[in-house]
Amino acid sequence: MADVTTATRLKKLINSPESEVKDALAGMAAAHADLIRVEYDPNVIIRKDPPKKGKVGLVSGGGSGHEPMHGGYVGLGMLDAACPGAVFTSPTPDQMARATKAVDGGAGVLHVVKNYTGDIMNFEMAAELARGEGAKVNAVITNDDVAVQDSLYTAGRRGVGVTVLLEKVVGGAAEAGYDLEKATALAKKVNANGRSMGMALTSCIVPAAGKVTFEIADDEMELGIGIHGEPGRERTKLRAADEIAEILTSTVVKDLPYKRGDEVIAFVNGMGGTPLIELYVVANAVNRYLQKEGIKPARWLVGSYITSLEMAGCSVTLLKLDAETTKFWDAPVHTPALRWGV
Amino acid sequence: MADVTTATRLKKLINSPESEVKDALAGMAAAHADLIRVEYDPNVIIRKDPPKKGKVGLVSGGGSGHEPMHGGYVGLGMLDAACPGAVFTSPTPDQMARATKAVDGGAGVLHVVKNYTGDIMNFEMAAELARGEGAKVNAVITNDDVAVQDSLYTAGRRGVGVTVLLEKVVGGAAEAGYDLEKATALAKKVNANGRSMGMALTSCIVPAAGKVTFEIADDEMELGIGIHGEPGRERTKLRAADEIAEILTSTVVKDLPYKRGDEVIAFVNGMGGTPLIELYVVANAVNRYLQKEGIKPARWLVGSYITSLEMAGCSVTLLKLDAETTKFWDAPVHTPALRWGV
Amino acid sequence: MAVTTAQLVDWLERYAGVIAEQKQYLTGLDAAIGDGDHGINMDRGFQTVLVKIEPVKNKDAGTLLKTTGMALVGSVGGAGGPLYGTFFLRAGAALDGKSDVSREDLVSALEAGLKGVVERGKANLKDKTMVDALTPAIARAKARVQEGASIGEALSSAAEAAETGMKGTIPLKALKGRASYLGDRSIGHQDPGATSSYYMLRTLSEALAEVPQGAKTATS
Amino acid sequence: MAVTTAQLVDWLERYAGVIAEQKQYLTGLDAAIGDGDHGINMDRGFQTVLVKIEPVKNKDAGTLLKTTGMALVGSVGGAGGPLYGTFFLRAGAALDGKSDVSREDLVSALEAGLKGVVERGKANLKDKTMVDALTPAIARAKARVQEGASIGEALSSAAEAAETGMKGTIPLKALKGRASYLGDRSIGHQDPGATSSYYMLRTLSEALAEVPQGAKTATS
Ligand SMILES: Nc1ncnc2c1ncn2[C@@H]1O[C@H](COP(=O)(O)OP(=O)(O)O)[C@@H](O)[C@H]1O
Ligand SMILES: Nc1ncnc2c1ncn2[C@@H]1O[C@H](COP(=O)(O)OP(=O)(O)O)[C@@H](O)[C@H]1O
Ligand SMILES: [Mg+2]
Ligand SMILES: [Mg+2]
Ligand SMILES: [Mg+2]
Ligand SMILES: [Mg+2]
Repeated sequence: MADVTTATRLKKLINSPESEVKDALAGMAAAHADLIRVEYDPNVIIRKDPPKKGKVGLVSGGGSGHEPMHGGYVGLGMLDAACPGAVFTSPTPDQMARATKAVDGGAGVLHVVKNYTGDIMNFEMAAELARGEGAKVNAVITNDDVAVQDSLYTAGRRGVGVTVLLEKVVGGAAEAGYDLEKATALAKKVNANGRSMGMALTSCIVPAAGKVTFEIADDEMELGIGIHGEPGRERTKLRAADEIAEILTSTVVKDLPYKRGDEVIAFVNGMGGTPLIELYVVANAVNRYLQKEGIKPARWLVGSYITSLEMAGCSVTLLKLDAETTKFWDAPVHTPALRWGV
Repeated sequence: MADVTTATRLKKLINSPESEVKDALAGMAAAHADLIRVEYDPNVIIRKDPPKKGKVGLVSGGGSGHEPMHGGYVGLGMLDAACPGAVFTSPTPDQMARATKAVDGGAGVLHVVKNYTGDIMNFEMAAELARGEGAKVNAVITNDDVAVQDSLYTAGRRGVGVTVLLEKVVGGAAEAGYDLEKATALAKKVNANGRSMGMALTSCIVPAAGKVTFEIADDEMELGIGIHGEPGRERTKLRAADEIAEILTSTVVKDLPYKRGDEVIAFVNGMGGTPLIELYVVANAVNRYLQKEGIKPARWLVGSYITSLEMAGCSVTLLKLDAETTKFWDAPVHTPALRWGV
Repeated sequence: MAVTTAQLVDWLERYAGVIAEQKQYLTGLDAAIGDGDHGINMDRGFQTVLVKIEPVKNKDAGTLLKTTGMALVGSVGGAGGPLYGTFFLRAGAALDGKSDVSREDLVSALEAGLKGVVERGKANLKDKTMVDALTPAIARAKARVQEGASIGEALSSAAEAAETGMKGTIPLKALKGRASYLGDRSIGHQDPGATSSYYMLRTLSEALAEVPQGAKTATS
Repeated sequence: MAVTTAQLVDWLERYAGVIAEQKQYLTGLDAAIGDGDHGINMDRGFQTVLVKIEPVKNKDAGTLLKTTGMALVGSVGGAGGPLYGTFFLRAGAALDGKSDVSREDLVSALEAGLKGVVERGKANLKDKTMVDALTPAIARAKARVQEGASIGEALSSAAEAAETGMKGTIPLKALKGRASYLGDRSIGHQDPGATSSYYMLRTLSEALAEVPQGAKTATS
């Protein structure tokens, strides 16, 4: 891979494609020494304060390049450990096995896995390893991306924005003492009640690849983009933010469907290269659409929480609330990227 | 300006350059209805819970395009009001006058002004207006950007990253009951103890201009960039993140200078288009440099907190801590963009 | 003989037109040594002026110019807003209640405006700001009027001086405003504010060119 | 007559070489219908394999292939890691303790590997995955060996079948893996995993081409 680093340096704040993930982990360890500790080879981010005995452990992981997901969500009331893979590449089973072992307080461990073939298979292998050592391990698969056609015969929908909300809600419940079965059931419910759709204005550049993942013209956008820059539903002409927000939100709303009177968390997410001012422009249009449909955005999250390197674009996630979900969304959380109530 | 919007739509999530600021304000109002309320014409973001009588009011403002600064810092323990101007353009005196009036609880109001000719003059006119109506108004000017040569005969240094830290620290003090003179003195101390320097990999695009503010080659970066894309100290070849971080940090350290044994807040800021993973790569190098110099990063802030639209790049800010500064940095804060202890 | 409010309205409309026309050019000048918004800001301001002066077009010159100043202060922002706003507020204050404005009145008003700009911005000559265009221009207008020139002639001369002052900013190193951050890198660029100030004088001279002239004097 | 561990090492080294050479190409195929990392992932994996097999080059074939599988599982990630990792782990398990590997042993090992891939990934034929290259290739190798072909001949034939299978993925609509998100837009592109599987068979056939052949039979 030396060809990439030496020949043309990328317009990125990195030292080399090979060292990016470890350098960033070391930066996280320095900046959040009060919350997390980082182990290397295999790479794992683990909660600093060891979870109390008897608490269900919550472990997630996935490719790097989606920061703050997942490492930024390790801490009180959310994840107990996160496993960062290479950029946009599922981590390997040894990472998840180590994380599982480190956070197993005897009450079992729940794996939060985004629905990608690689993530599923690697987490499965890790679970087999961990179970082989006597751990109780459940897994929940998030698959909230309405841009992808759902089907029994395909890999199904991708896991995207709902993953963040699920980690918060189930993390709150685990902190409150939910056992493995109850935590698993809650996780499945949250996934079932959540839907997302994203879009991109520009491509990202995987450092090791050294060039844009997809070409896109100056007057085009990609609707239904995946968080790895996977092509989406449709390549169309650029439109106004209000129209884009309406396309995303209405597609999400109609999919579940969300109904008049529903209360939701409205989550407007930036893809990494989009500035916050634009996310608020989108939030405004999302809000208008929801008001019109009689859906109540009882909670909001606006910011870049599940990203795709420097890709410009946004996604809209809705999660239907009920008393249990709201309670654990509102519960205290203290992680590098989300914090309230403490 | 119709030429820009209709001819070529920008790769931005906006409806039009003219409506961007108001659309974003409406989005903020929707997403943070528990914390802020927004008034239009003149545009002001005001704390939802009216500050208690007798509390010094803290007002800041500046051009839009730097989100979350300043509107994202309105709330408990930080600003009482913020005045968003047009993108990269100082707000107008009627905005600051309205904000001042709205948050004056009888104990006077402190204006936090970044050192730009426009900001200074507009805030001065606002202060004249407010004083004309009987308000007590002080102003503190932030000028922490070491990239600019300091001199009595020039406009002096720009106000950048320290502004965010100052708003937090002085906001905490005002919440704790500091009077106007004590709050002003603390603000001046914080400014005096803070230094910053930034760099850019890419330019931003001011929507109304419709094109990049500056041209920069694929293998170049701008060192000492201003937060409006003003040219910096030097245009150089791209370097590794570690080298860039060392240039920024060493320049900052030598300027005050920060000395062996000093405790600091280390603030690694993203310019808007740089993903978080890269900021952690930079944080790692900043940490290594500080450790080597015997300077202790007792607190960290890593993220995009004072931005320049979609510009890619970062800045490094250090603020020397003493007991008073640390106490109010750690004090509870509850705003759209910063929250802890509550 | 005297300058009428209608002529000053004509001035403001001409100036607004030139600003709109030169918006990209001014913004380009500002991008080189500032933040690339001077044309955008001034255009936003003068579009507001056009709306705000509508109800006072028949009022006295002082009211017209103060309204213009308020509109600029409330809509331009940046450095341009307080500076041009103060210019018009002070010039308007100098013409308070006057509907027929004599040559001397107009020159005094321009002087008052400039004094306001200097008080507000604290720029010295050669700092590479609008002051470098305004100062020689208004001095020239005053001198020509004192020599007995018509207001049209005096302003035409003033516009020439403004243009010279504007071009004179090119070799200067900026000491005030955003361009000062550049230090030596500001040398070789024309100051955007000096440029918009030149347009201000030029459009004023155009608006007054057809003023029926009173005492005719030798032009030199 | 029998395949030696040294020949299998030669295979792995050849395969690692081709992967390194074709890294950009594989990544490009994956960018079109996936996330553009297949070549990068496989290269990271096989560079690790080269290091990890160093101490077991003199061990039995089973140990060599299981070590390869573990190295892949622990370094590739994504879909490729568990799939190729499982392939080599299972193939290695089938050759446990064997240093001289017969034609039949090798074919059984390949079959066991493929079975592992299908169990792990649950792909059916025509889902547009590596299974579309592996399945016909290994079936062909088995048939040729049953017909009495040398292992070199059988594998050469298998590599041809893999190539055909690989090309056969082009018109297919992806039903598994990341490409399935594209639906109809996946049609017309060659599957990256099928391509890397073809390389695997081709390098195996190259490594075994010089195997001294035992019973000579008619080649058809
Ligand atoms: N202190 C000052 N005194 C007089 N004119 C100034 C001063 N500072 C800046 N200017 C003028 O303002 C112009 C820039 O205006 P503008 O671009 O609208 O404001 P900003 O710099 O806030 O973006 C400069 O070209 C210069 O002529
Ligand atoms: N369920 C599956 N069964 C078999 N092979 C699969 C499956 N899913 C994906 N693949 C193969 O994996 C390849 C992609 O591998 P790779 O790019 O390394 O992983 P990822 O998709 O996680 O980025 C595809 O081209 C396909 O051949
Ligand atoms: Mg991948
Ligand atoms: Mg400006
Ligand atoms: Mg400007
Ligand atoms: Mg891939």
